[in-house]
Amino acid sequence: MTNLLRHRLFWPIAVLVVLLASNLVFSNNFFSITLQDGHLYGSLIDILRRSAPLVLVALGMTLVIATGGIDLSVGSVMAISGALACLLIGDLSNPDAVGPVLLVVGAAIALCLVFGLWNGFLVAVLGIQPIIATLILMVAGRGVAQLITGGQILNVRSEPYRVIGAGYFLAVPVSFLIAAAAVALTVALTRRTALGLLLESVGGSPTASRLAGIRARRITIMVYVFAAAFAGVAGLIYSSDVSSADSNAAGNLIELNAILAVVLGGTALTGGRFSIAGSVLGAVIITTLDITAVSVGVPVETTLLFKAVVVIILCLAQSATFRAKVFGRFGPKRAEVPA
Amino acid sequence: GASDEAGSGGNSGGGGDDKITLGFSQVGAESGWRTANTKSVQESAASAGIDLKFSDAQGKQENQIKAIRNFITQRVDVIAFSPVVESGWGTVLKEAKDANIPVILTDRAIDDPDTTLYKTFIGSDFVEEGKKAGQWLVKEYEGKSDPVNIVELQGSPGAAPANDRKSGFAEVIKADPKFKVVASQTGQFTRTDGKAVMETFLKSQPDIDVLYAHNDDMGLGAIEAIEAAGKKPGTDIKIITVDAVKDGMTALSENKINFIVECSPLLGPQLMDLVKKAKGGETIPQRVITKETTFTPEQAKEALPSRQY
Amino acid sequence: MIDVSTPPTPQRNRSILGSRRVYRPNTRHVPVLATLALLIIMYSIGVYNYEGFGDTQVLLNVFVDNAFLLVVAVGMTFVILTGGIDLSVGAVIALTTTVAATLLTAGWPAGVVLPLVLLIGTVMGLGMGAVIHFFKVEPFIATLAGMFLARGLSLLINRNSIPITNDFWTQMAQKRFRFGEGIFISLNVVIALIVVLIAALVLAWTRFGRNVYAIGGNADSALLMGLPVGRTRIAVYTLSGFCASLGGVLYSFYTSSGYSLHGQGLELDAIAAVVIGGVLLTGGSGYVLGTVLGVLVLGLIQTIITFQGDLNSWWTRIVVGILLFVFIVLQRLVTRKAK
Amino acid sequence: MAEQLKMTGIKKAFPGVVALDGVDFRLLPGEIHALMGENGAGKSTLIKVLTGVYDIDGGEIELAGTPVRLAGPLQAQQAGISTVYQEVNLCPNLSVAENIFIGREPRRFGRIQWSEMRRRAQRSLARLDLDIDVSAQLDSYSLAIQQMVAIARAVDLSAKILILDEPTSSLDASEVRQLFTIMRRLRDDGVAILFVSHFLDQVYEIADRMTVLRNGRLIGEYRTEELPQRQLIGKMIGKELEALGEIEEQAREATVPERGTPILEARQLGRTGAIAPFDLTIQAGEVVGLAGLLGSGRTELARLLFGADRPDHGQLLIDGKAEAVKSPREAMAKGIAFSSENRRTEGIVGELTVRENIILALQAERGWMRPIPRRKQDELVDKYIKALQIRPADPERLVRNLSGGNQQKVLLARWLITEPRLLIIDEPTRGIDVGAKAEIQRLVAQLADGGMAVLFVSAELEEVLRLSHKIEVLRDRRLVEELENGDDVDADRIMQTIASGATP
Ligand SMILES: Nc1ncnc2c1ncn2[C@@H]1O[C@H](COP(=O)(O)OP(=O)(O)OP(=O)(O)O)[C@@H](O)[C@H]1O
Ligand SMILES: Nc1ncnc2c1ncn2[C@@H]1O[C@H](COP(=O)(O)OP(=O)(O)OP(=O)(O)O)[C@@H](O)[C@H]1O
Ligand SMILES: [Mg+2]
Ligand SMILES: [Mg+2]
Repeated sequence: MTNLLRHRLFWPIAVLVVLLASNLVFSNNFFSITLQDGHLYGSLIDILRRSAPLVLVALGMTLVIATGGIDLSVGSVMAISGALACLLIGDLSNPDAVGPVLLVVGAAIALCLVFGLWNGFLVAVLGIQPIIATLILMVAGRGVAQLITGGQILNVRSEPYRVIGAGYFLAVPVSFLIAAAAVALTVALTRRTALGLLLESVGGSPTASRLAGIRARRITIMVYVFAAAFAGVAGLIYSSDVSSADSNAAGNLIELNAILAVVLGGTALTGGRFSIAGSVLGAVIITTLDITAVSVGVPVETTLLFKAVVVIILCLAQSATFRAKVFGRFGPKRAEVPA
Repeated sequence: GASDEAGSGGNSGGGGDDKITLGFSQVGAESGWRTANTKSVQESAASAGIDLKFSDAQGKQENQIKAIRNFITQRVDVIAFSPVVESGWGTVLKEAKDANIPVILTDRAIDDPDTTLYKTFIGSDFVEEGKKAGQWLVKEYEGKSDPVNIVELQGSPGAAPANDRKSGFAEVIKADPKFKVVASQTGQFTRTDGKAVMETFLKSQPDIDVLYAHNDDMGLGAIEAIEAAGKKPGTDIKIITVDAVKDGMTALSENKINFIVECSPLLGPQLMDLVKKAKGGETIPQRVITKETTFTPEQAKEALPSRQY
Repeated sequence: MIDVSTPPTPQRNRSILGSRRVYRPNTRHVPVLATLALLIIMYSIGVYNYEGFGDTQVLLNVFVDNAFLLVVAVGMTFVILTGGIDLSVGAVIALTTTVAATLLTAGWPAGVVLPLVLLIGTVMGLGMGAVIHFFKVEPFIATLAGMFLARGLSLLINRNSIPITNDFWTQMAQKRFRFGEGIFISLNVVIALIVVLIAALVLAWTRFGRNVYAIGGNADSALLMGLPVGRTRIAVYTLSGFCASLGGVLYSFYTSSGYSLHGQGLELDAIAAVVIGGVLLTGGSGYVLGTVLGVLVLGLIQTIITFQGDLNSWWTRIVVGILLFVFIVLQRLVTRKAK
Repeated sequence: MAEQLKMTGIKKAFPGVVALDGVDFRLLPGEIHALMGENGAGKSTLIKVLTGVYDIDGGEIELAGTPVRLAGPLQAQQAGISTVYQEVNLCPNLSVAENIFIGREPRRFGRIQWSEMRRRAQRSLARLDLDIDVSAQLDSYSLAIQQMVAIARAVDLSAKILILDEPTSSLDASEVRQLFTIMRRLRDDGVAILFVSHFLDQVYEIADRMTVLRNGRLIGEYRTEELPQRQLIGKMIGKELEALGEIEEQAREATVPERGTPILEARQLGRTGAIAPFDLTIQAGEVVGLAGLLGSGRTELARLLFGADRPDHGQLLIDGKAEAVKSPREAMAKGIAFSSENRRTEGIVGELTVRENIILALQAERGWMRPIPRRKQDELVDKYIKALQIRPADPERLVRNLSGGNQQKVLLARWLITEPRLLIIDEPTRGIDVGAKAEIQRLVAQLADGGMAVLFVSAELEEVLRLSHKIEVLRDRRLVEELENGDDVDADRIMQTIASGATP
C-alpha cells in the first residue's frame, strides 16, 4: 500500500479518477460509449481526442525541460503549421486527393523543424537563456502565422485533411492515434536508445556532461527540433479539427498548459529526470479538467477558480512534504541536502 | 498647459503637407471580423487621402493607452480607437483633450460619464444585437408551449460584445418561461472552443433545441460537433449567431444556421467622414450607429455573392 | 540614474606575495553595461529615423507608460535572483484593480481601499512563498496556481470592467510633475523610481539582499552556511506579491478602472525585462538597474513601432520579435566578447 | 571534564540504508577529536544530524549538559557550532569576502559595510597564510582555495564547537600545517574540535582522541597515543590490512616502460592566464605525476590535454601526429580520459543512478543511437562496484546520496570502463579511505603495467612519489622541472625544486 502511495504517478492518477468520478455524479451518461456513424462516441472518447494536441506539445516540452530548458514558442509554431497547411491546401486543385494533402502536411512540419532548429541554435549555439530565446519566436511566430493567413480565418474543405483532427480510423479517433504514435515514438527514442540518459545527464549537470564527452549542444538542438515538430503536428490536428486555420486562437496559452502537464507528471523544471508517462497523464488531466468544468456546468466566472483549486490540490497532494506534515506519513524530513 | 491649436496641424507626422493625420489604435487581430474592420479603416483612409498612423494593441488596454499617448506626442490631427475595455480612459483622453485633439470611438463604447472627452462613438449596439437574436427566437416558437432548451456559447468572459449579447438576448426571452437556457459556457469567440464546448453540451444535456452563439465562428465550430453527434444542424438544433462573416453566411445559406444578426465591421468610410468633420470642427452627433441588419437563409443566399468579408 | 545596485568596486590591495594573486575584471557588470550601450544605440536609431522621436517627452512617456511594469519587474527581480519565478503577477494586478474598483464603487474610502488591496497581493505572495518553501512545490506551479486563483477571483467578483471615479484615485491618476511645456512625468513614475531605488539599496546593502543572492547561487549551500533560507524565500515571494499589487494600484491609476483581464501576459513582459536586463534565470546574478534597462528596452521597442505607424497586427508582432532578437543576440555577443 | 557535546544512541536511516545505528559520541572542550571510518561509515551523516540538517530517528543530543534538538544549520550556528561540511558548501556567485561573512556582515545602521568586511576577510585569510583578492568571485578560485575559504569562515565564527569534515582533502602540506596551527590555538582556547580526515598521518599529528565508526555503528573511542595506526585501520575496516605495504613495493618494482613514440606529446602547449607553455611527453605504460603547490597549475595543465580548455599556444601530438583536441569529446576519441578534481560540479550527475553515472562516458563515446545493452551495463557496473568496493553496492541508487568517497570511486569507474590509452586523474584519492586509496593506487599501477599511460595529479606528494615513473614539478603555473623517479628523488627533493623555482 505504501509502495503504491509512493509511486510517482499515484497522485496524478488519483486526481484523474476523482475528476472522472465527479462527472459520474454531476453529469448524465458521461461514461456511455456508443457507436455513432461507425465511430466511437462519448465523453471519454472526447477526452482522448481532445487531449491529443496537448499531449503532443507536452511530449516535446518534456524533452526540452529535461535538458533544463523551456519552450514558450510551441503555441506560435502550432499556429504557423496550421496556417501554412490551410493556405497550401486552399491552393490545391483537388483538395480531396490524399497525396497532395500529405505533401502539404509534410511541408508544414518541415517548416516547423526549421523553427525548432532556430530555437535550438539560439539556445545551444548562442547560449541565450531558453525562456528569452523562445520568447522571440513566441511573439514573432504568431505574427508569421497571421501573415500567412492574412489575419483571416482560412477555411479549407479537404476530406483527407479533416481526417487528421476530426476523423476516425477503425472507429478510433485519428488524432488519438497520432498522439499515441508520438508517445510510442518518444518512449522508444528515449528509452530504447541512450538519448534519454544523455538528456537527463545534460539537464542534471551540463558541465559534468561536457567533461564526460556528451555532445550537449547537438542534443539540445535536437530537443527543440522535436518540440517544434510535435507542436507542428498538434497545430495540424488543431486546425484540421475545425477545417480552418485561426492564427490567433491556435495554441493560445498552450505553452502554460504543457508546462503544467509536464510538472504535474513529476518532471522538475530544473531539468534532469523526466517522465513521459507523467506528462501524458498531466495533459489528460488538464483536458479532463476543462471538459469536466463544462459538463458539470461550472459557471463561466468560476471555471478558472475551479481549475486553480484542482491544480492546488494536485500540487499539494504530490508534495511529499505536505503529506508528511499533514498526515504525518513517512516521518518528517527537513532538508534535502546532498551527501 | 494646453498646447496651441496652430501647432497641431503643422507638426503632424505626415511631414508638413495639409493631409489630415489620423491615429488609429485597433484592439488587435483576434478574429476575422476584426481583420475586416482593420482593412476597412486602412482602405478608406487611403482613398480619403488621410494619413493613417495605425497601432495594434494586441488586446491590451495598456498598449492602447501607450499608443494614444504616443499619438498625442506625435500631434496627430484626430485620434480614433476601438477601446479594448469600457473603463479607464479618463486620464489619457483628458490629455488628448488638453492637446486639442478630437477623439472618435469606434466599435466599442467607453463608460466615462464625461462625454466631452470624445467627439462621437460609431459602432454597433451589442445589446440590440442580442435582442434581435431573442426576438427571432420568440417569433419562431410563437404559439408553441413546449419548453425550449437553449444552450449558449458566450464570447470571451468580460468582453463587451459577450456581455451585451448575452444580456440583450436574456432580456427578450425572459418574457416567456418556456425558454430556458440550460447551459451557458464560454467558447472564447473561437471555432475550436465552440466545437469543444458544444461536444460536451451534446453529451451532458439530453435535450437541446436551440443554440445561441455570440459569434459565427463559435457557431461554425458547434456545427461540426453537432454533425459528429449524428444530428442535423439547423434542423435538430436551431442555431442563431451574430456577426454575418462570409463563412457564417455560407452556412446560413446551406440551412445549417437558422438566423444571423449582422454586426458589420465596415466602419471605415463612415469613420473617415467623421474624421474630416472633426478636423474641420463641425458638429457631429454623439452616437453614430452602423447600418446593420439580420439575415435569414433566403436573405443570405441573396447577399452572399456581394459579401466582402 | 546611479548604479546603486552594485556594491562599490573594491580597491584591490597591492599584494606582498605577488605570485599568489589572480586578477579578474568584474565581469558581472558586463551584461548591464552591454544592455545600456545597446539601449542608447537603439534610441539613437529611433531619433534618427523618426521625426519627433527625440522629444524629451517621448522618452518620459516610456517611463509613464511602463511605471507599473517597472514595479512588478522589480519584485520579479528578487524572485528570479533566488532562482525562482512568479507567474502570478499579472493576475494579481487584475485582482488588485478589480477589488479596488469594486470597493471604491461601493463607496469605501480610498484610505481603506489602498492598504487593503496592497495587503491582498502581499498575502497572496506570502501564501505562495509558504507553499513553495514548506511543501517544496515548484515555484512555477505554485505561482501558476496563484495566477489561476487571482484571475479566477477577479472574474468571480466582476467580469466587466469597472470604472473608478473616486476623487483620490482620479487625482493620483492625473497628478503630473511638469518640467516645462508639455514635458511631464506622472506620479506613477515617481513611485516606481522610489521602488527601484529602495530595491537596489536593499539588494546591495542589506543582509536580506545578500541572502537573496546567496540562495540563488546555491540554496543547499546557503542552508548549510546557516542562512535563513526559508524566511528569505518566503519574503521574496511576499515582496513580489506586494510589488505586483502596488503595480496593480499604479495600473489602476493608469487606467482608472478595474478589470479581470487587466495585465494579461504581463508576467512574461516582467520576466523578459528582468532577463534582458542581465539577470540569470537560474538565480544569483544580476542587478535591479539591469531590470530598469530591460523595461526600457521593451518600452522603446513599442514606441518605435508606434512611430513607425504603418504596421498591421502581424507585422507589429514580427517586428517586435525581430527587434527583440537583434537586441538579445547583440547583447549576448557583446557580453561574450567581454568575458 | 564536562562534555561540550554528548550524543547518545543516535539513529538515522535513509530509505534503504541505516546510516547511523545507535552511535554514541562525545566531545570535550579543548580537545581535537578525530572521527574515523571508511567511506560511507556515517561520519558526515553524524555531523549533519548534529547540526540539524537531518532529523534524527532516535537518540539524544546534549550541548553542555542541556538536551537540544537543533532545527537546522542556522540554529546550530546560534548554539555555537560552526561547521565545514565535506563538500565545499559556499556560494560560488558571491565574493570571497561575502562567503566568509554572509549572515553576519559588519553593519552600521543596518547597512552592510563593504570595506570593513573586505578588510576583515583579508585578515582572517591571512591567518591561514592566504593572500588573495577577497572581492573576486569565489568560483574564480580553485577548489583548494575554496576549501580554505570555507575553513576561514568556520574558524572566524568563534564558536564553542568547530566541526571540520575532511577539510584537508584538497590542501597541500603547507596549507595543512597552517590549518593545524590554527586548530591548536583554538584548542588551547578551549574550543572543542571535531576533525574528519582519511589522512592517518594528519590524524595522528593533530588528534587527541578518536572515535571509530564502521557501517553506521560505533566501534569505540580511543586516546590517540593508545591506538597504533595498524590497529586503527583494523578497527575501521573490520579486518587486518596488509595491502598497504604491498603496493608500495609493487609500484616501485614496476618496470620503466620502453621509450618509443609517446602516446602524447605537448610542444610548448599553453594557455594565457592559465599555464605557461610547457613540453611534456607521456609513454604508454608510464605513470607521470604532477607535483606542485596549491594553485600551481596542475589542474590547468591536465584540462588542456583533455581539451576541456582550449590552448592558445603550441601544439599537441598524439602518437606522433599533430592533433587539435578542441573538446573533451575529441580527446576521448583519441583515447584520453579525464577525471576532474571537482567531483560535485564537474564529475557526478547527482540525479542519475550509480549505474548511469558509470556508463555515462562510454555511452557518450558510442553516441545515443547505440545504447549499451542493459546486460552489458550491469556486467560492467557490477565488476567495478566490486573492484572499487563502492558502497552501498546498489547500482540503482542515486549518486547524490552516496558518501563523498564513494562518489569519487564512481567517477573513477566511469573512466576505467572506457578503457582509455591515457588516463588523466586529478586528485582521484580525494576523500577516499585508506583501504580504497590503496586499492586505487594498486589499480593505477596495474593499469600502467597493462600498457595504459596515466597522468596522476595529487596534492599528496607521497602518493605521487609512490606511483610515478616521472614527476613533473609545477610552480606558479609553469612547469619548472621534470624528474625521473628514482631512489634519489623524495619529497624533500621535490619541495626544494618548488622552493628554488628551477627553470628548465
Ligand atoms: N597565485 C595564486 N593565488 C591565488 N589563487 C591562485 C593562484 N594561482 C592559481 N590560483 C587559483 O587556482 C586555480 C588554478 O590552480 P589549479 O587548480 O590549476 O592548480 P592546482 O595545482 O591544480 O591547484 P589545486 O591543488 O588547488 O587544485 C585558478 O583557478 C586560480 O583561481
Ligand atoms: N541523503 C541521503 N540519502 C540516502 N542515503 C544517504 C544520504 N546521505 C548519506 N547516505 C548514505 O548513508 C551512508 C553514510 O554516508 P556518510 O556520507 O555519512 O559517509 P561518510 O562516513 O561521511 O563517508 P565519506 O568518508 O566517504 O565521506 C552511506 O551509505 C550513504 O550512501
Ligand atoms: Mg563524508
Ligand atoms: Mg587541482
